[in-house]
Amino acid sequence: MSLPTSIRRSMFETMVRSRFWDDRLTTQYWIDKTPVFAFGAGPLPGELHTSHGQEPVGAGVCAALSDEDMITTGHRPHHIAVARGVDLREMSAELFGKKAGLSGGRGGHMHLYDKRVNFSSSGIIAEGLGPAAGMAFARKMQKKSGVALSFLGDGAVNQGAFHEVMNIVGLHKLPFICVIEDNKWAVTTHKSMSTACERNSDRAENYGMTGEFVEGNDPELIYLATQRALERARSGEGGTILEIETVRLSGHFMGDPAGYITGEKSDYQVDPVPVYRARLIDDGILTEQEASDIERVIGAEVDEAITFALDADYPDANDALNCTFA
Amino acid sequence: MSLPTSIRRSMFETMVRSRFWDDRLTTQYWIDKTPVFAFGAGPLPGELHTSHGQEPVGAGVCAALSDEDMITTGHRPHHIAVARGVDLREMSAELFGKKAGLSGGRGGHMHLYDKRVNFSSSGIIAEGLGPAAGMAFARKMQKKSGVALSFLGDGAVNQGAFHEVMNIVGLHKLPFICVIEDNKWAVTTHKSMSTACERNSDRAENYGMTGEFVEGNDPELIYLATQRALERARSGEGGTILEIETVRLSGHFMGDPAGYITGEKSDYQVDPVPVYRARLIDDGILTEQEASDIERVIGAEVDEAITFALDADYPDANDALNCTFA
Amino acid sequence: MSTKEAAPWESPTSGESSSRSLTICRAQREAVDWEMEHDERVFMMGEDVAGFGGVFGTADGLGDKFGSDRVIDMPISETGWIGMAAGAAMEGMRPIIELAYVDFIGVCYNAIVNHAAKTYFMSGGQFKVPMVLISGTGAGYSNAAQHSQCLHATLAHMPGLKVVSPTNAYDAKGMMHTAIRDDNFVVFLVHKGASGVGFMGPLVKTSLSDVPQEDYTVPFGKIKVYREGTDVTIAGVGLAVHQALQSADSLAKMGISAEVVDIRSLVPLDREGIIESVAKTGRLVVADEDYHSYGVSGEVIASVIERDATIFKAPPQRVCIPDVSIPFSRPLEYSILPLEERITSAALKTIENV
Amino acid sequence: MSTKEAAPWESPTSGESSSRSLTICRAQREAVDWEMEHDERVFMMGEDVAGFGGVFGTADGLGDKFGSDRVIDMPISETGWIGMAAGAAMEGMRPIIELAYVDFIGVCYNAIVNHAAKTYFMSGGQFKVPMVLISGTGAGYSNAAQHSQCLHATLAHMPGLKVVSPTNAYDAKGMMHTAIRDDNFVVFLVHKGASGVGFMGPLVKTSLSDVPQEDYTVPFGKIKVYREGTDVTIAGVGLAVHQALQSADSLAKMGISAEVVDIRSLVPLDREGIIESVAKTGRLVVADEDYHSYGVSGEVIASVIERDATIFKAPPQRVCIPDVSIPFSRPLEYSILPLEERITSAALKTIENV
Ligand SMILES: Cc1ncc(C[n+]2csc(CCOP(=O)(O)OP(=O)(O)O)c2C)c(N)n1
Ligand SMILES: Cc1ncc(C[n+]2csc(CCOP(=O)(O)OP(=O)(O)O)c2C)c(N)n1
Ligand SMILES: [Mg+2]
Ligand SMILES: [Mg+2]
Repeated sequence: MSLPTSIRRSMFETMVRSRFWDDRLTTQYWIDKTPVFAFGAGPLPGELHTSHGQEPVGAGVCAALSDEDMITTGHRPHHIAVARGVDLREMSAELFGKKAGLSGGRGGHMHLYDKRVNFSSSGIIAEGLGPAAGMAFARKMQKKSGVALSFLGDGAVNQGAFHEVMNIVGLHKLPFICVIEDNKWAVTTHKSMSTACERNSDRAENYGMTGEFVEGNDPELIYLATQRALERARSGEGGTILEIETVRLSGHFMGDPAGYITGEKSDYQVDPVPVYRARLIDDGILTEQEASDIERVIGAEVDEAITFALDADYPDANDALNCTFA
Repeated sequence: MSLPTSIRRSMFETMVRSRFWDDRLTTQYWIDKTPVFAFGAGPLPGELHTSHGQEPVGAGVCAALSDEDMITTGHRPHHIAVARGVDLREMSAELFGKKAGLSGGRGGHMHLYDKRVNFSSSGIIAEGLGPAAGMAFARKMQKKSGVALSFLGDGAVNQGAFHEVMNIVGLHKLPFICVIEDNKWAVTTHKSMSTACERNSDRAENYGMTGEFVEGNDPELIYLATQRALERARSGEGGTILEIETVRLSGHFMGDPAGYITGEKSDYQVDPVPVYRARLIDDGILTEQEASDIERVIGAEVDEAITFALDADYPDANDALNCTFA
Repeated sequence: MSTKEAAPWESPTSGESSSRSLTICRAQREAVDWEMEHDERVFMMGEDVAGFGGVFGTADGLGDKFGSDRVIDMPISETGWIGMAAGAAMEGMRPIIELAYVDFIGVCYNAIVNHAAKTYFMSGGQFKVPMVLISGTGAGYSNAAQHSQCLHATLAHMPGLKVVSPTNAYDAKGMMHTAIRDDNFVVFLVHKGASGVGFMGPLVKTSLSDVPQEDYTVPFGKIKVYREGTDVTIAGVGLAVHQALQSADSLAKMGISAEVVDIRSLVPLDREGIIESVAKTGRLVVADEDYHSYGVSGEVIASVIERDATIFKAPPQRVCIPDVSIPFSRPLEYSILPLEERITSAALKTIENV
Repeated sequence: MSTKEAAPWESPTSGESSSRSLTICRAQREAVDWEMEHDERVFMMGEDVAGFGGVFGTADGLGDKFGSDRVIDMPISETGWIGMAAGAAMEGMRPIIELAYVDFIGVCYNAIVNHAAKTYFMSGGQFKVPMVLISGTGAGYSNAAQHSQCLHATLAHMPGLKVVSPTNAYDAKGMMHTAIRDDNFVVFLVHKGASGVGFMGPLVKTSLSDVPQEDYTVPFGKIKVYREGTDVTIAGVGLAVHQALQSADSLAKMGISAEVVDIRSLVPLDREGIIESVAKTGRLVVADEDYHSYGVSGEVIASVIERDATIFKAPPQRVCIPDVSIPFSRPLEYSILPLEERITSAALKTIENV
């Protein structure tokens, strides 16, 4: 393993930032949602899908990207958005439904858009695949560089859009990476109950794409695999199905106690953040003190973003009406 | 090759019946459609997709089936319907929009249903896959035997439904055969322009299914491959993707001169009916005289069906209103 | 009781009573349970139904009771498994399928409207497709544009589908029995906010009702008059009916007598029933949480006026989503929902305009 | 001239005239051609568009002219490539996509209504989705239940889409220019029977018009009064407008003066324009080849009456598909279409009912 120190450090920071943000959101989420639970109650309303456990995927993939690369993702976007550098204050404000939010409060938790960093997410399963391929296609037509990445879960792969888009990516050798986050679960459905093959990356060949599987929820292996995929995409070799083993430490959404993840099926549920922290300390990349400093600084940064969001104004009711047509 | 004579003969008869029927329909189709062409004109209105060239698929597959097996197919159903034994008079009447038709004239050319022989077709690409899998599923729940087959074209495979249904078939080891009729064209789009892999049957493995590819538009190889697939389905080994090389000798629909099928891309355009006729004569299964007798008898049968349809009454206008709800 | 399920406001006081106050969600599930017990053709299919009981609790406990062969978890492949349900129905089964959010019809619309809904017609009656699609509708809980729609008209517009949406537990159970016994494809929509699922907070009191233990049917194609009145008819669908009831209270305080009509069955639509009410009041407000244009509100109003050009004493009013996507932020979302205040002011308009 | 294209009734008589009589299909293609020449962001995508020019000739010759990099054939993967078009639009392109039959929206409805239509809103205006979806609508040629629908309301009901349907060549060209230059997602529907494609037989004369060579725009959201009248307004969409014109001829012979209004833009809908016409005539027939219930007809009628409760001298009438799937057989199909006879008798009803 010969990743530059700066990248390893920065991936750790990204993972910490994502985790802290999700932790703060979790705290906020439960305000006014007890004793009677209601999705719609409290300062942070709606369903919420946090990324606890999947931080290495966001950190590893995004660390390898360039500014011009493009991302679409789904209902669980936090770790990717944070890693991509979506503005944390505006994203927080969006989640709290504030006017200062990315979409002025119109989008919400599943619909995070930041054009400045070519990022978008949406809430219907596998829906981002076509748009990402189209973004790659546009860049090709415009003779501009840029690789498009679409993130989806192990459950989402079973949506027909996957097949349609992978085939077109292969036909047109688009600069495209399909990142499958295999956390083994789709809500309460285990991958073994939803998917007739072991590895979705094995499907790549018959789509004229390259398949790679990355084990171990390891940001560094993820980074390296992404680099290889980007290299292929940029050199005209076409797309990659990059399947990444990861873990969902939380319930599917807030309020799901995830009681179904038990026994054997829970053995792999290891928190990657302390694991990576320990590793960087072991490897002499960080001291314990430096790690704590990072955590303190990022903690403050995240707190500031949440405070910004909490203090921000709600939009005017009229804003509901003014953004349907350009 | 050790197929029983009766089966070989009967497959030839089926191919002849299908071809003659399509030929008669073609003649009827052009009545009142010249000099000004209009889909809607004449005794046989609408788009029409004949099966010229694909007869071996219908004949070979259906010869291997049992009564309880079930079929769904798409916009090009003639050869399959004829081979399955859909009532030729009633099917003709349906195409001519008559009350005596299979659906009383409500369905039409793309929507042929005959419950007596477990047959249905419909006009949206790949739409029959889910229903066929569901029929197989129903039989499993009912503890009844019966394999479901869904026919689709090389173009139709690119519809997302293919991916969704194959995966479920694999997961549930359903008694199911996906018959892909690879005639190389989807309207004017060559398979090389629509499909990122050479063989769709190669995709079977990753769906937990068996893949078989049958070369040469040969009814006997098709029959044998179907038998193997049925055997697997019946013994609980699950589904098969049975990809069959065939040929579309006609345009996509009537009125399409198919001028795009030229050069190299037309070399394989060999008419399978005379080929099989010659082969059976060569093999001593039929004499020239017997072959002509078959053609004469089937010609009369088909003529009779067309006459029946032409003579039949149109439905009452009110029949449009009486079949929306059971 | 599952964590997903809110307790009904009142619980049975005695073991002997044949009815108990239930939520919509529990009541409809009771009908599913009964039918599955009594008819082996009935089975349930969807995402996360077997162990989890469906995100909105529509199948709670049924997986345990009937096993994973009759309450079947499917991958996220709605075109695939809704197509399968139609095929199973064509082969004599009676599938009940659960699509958690109605917004998801986008990915399986063809299987619903071009296949399942048209097969009976296209086959000239040879193949029946008796199945029930259960789905959750509605907004009001900050779940934004892709998980908050009602899409009433998107479904009700298409021939071959029956579309119903009960607003109280009694109707929910009776209509679910009717739906499962129907030989056609029935879409059964329940507003998440009224269903009684635990994720959605306090129960809507007017959605609870005493529900008999026994099986019974509530026929489709009949409105339900929740509250009689003489000055203005407020006809609603789904949660909007409960808002209309609150509105009627407010109006009563102003001396205005509102008749609250629950449309509850979009296909078939009880045009006679609605006209009868409007004939009495001469005024109509339609409250529908679906989009304003090309929706339920236009259909209801047109159905009335086309019978009698002089029936309205004042222009009818619509209280719907004003043709925008559902926004996430609470003040934005609340401003576009057909809530009590908007319904009341629409009713007042019909009165002032005399 | 392609085999797919019928010759227009009249052809240009002189090379100098700046306009020629064209079919809808040719006229709209001319606008696409012009825009592709002048704006490199514009490209076309669909099935069988590059070599074949699209089943209905919407892209005839464009593949040859612009090459297969700008007129792009796609596999039968509509969810995939319509999603792609949206993505390309988000990245600054202006895709024109062709979905031959509008019936096929079933397999890609999510990409259309939940993604492309909502992205501008959900992103708070960050991502525009300027694209045009061209599709063929309509029945009348025995193509049965799955290739004959109009689905006007199924599209127009959903916020974020503009939906237009020109009925003559002049409008077709001008509205196509408008559509391509629009920063939003525009659905451009043309009734196959009026488009002038050679597969559909004799041309509908009233669909032909003199079309300038130059580019020009026809704005959305304005009705077109085809024929002025004083006794009854017949408002139609698509081919039904041409049937209404015939009906107006018949009515004229009976001494009844019908005003024929082409709605032509469903979103935005010119409610003012329709009301103005009805205010004059006091009578309204809506002729729409989409399904009757929860459709255009209800919306139009409601939009009129909600403005003025006394506007109608007689109950308005609807001439639509009576909530059944489109049958194949000619006598069945003709009996449910909004043809001249049905429109005329509906108009007569509004007169008799005075
Ligand atoms: C078309 C569609 N079907 C169902 C859903 C509901 N849904 C949201 S997330 C989810 C599970 C997704 O699982 P996976 O893709 O593995 O992602 P993960 O939640 O594990 O990150 C489901 C079923 C949806 N949003 N869209
Ligand atoms: C969803 C959908 N998209 C497009 C079409 C139009 N269409 C009908 S047949 C066809 C080509 C089918 O090709 P293939 O599957 O190879 O079958 P073949 O015609 O060769 O038998 C197309 C594009 C359709 N009916 N449904
Ligand atoms: Mg997962
Ligand atoms: Mg083909």
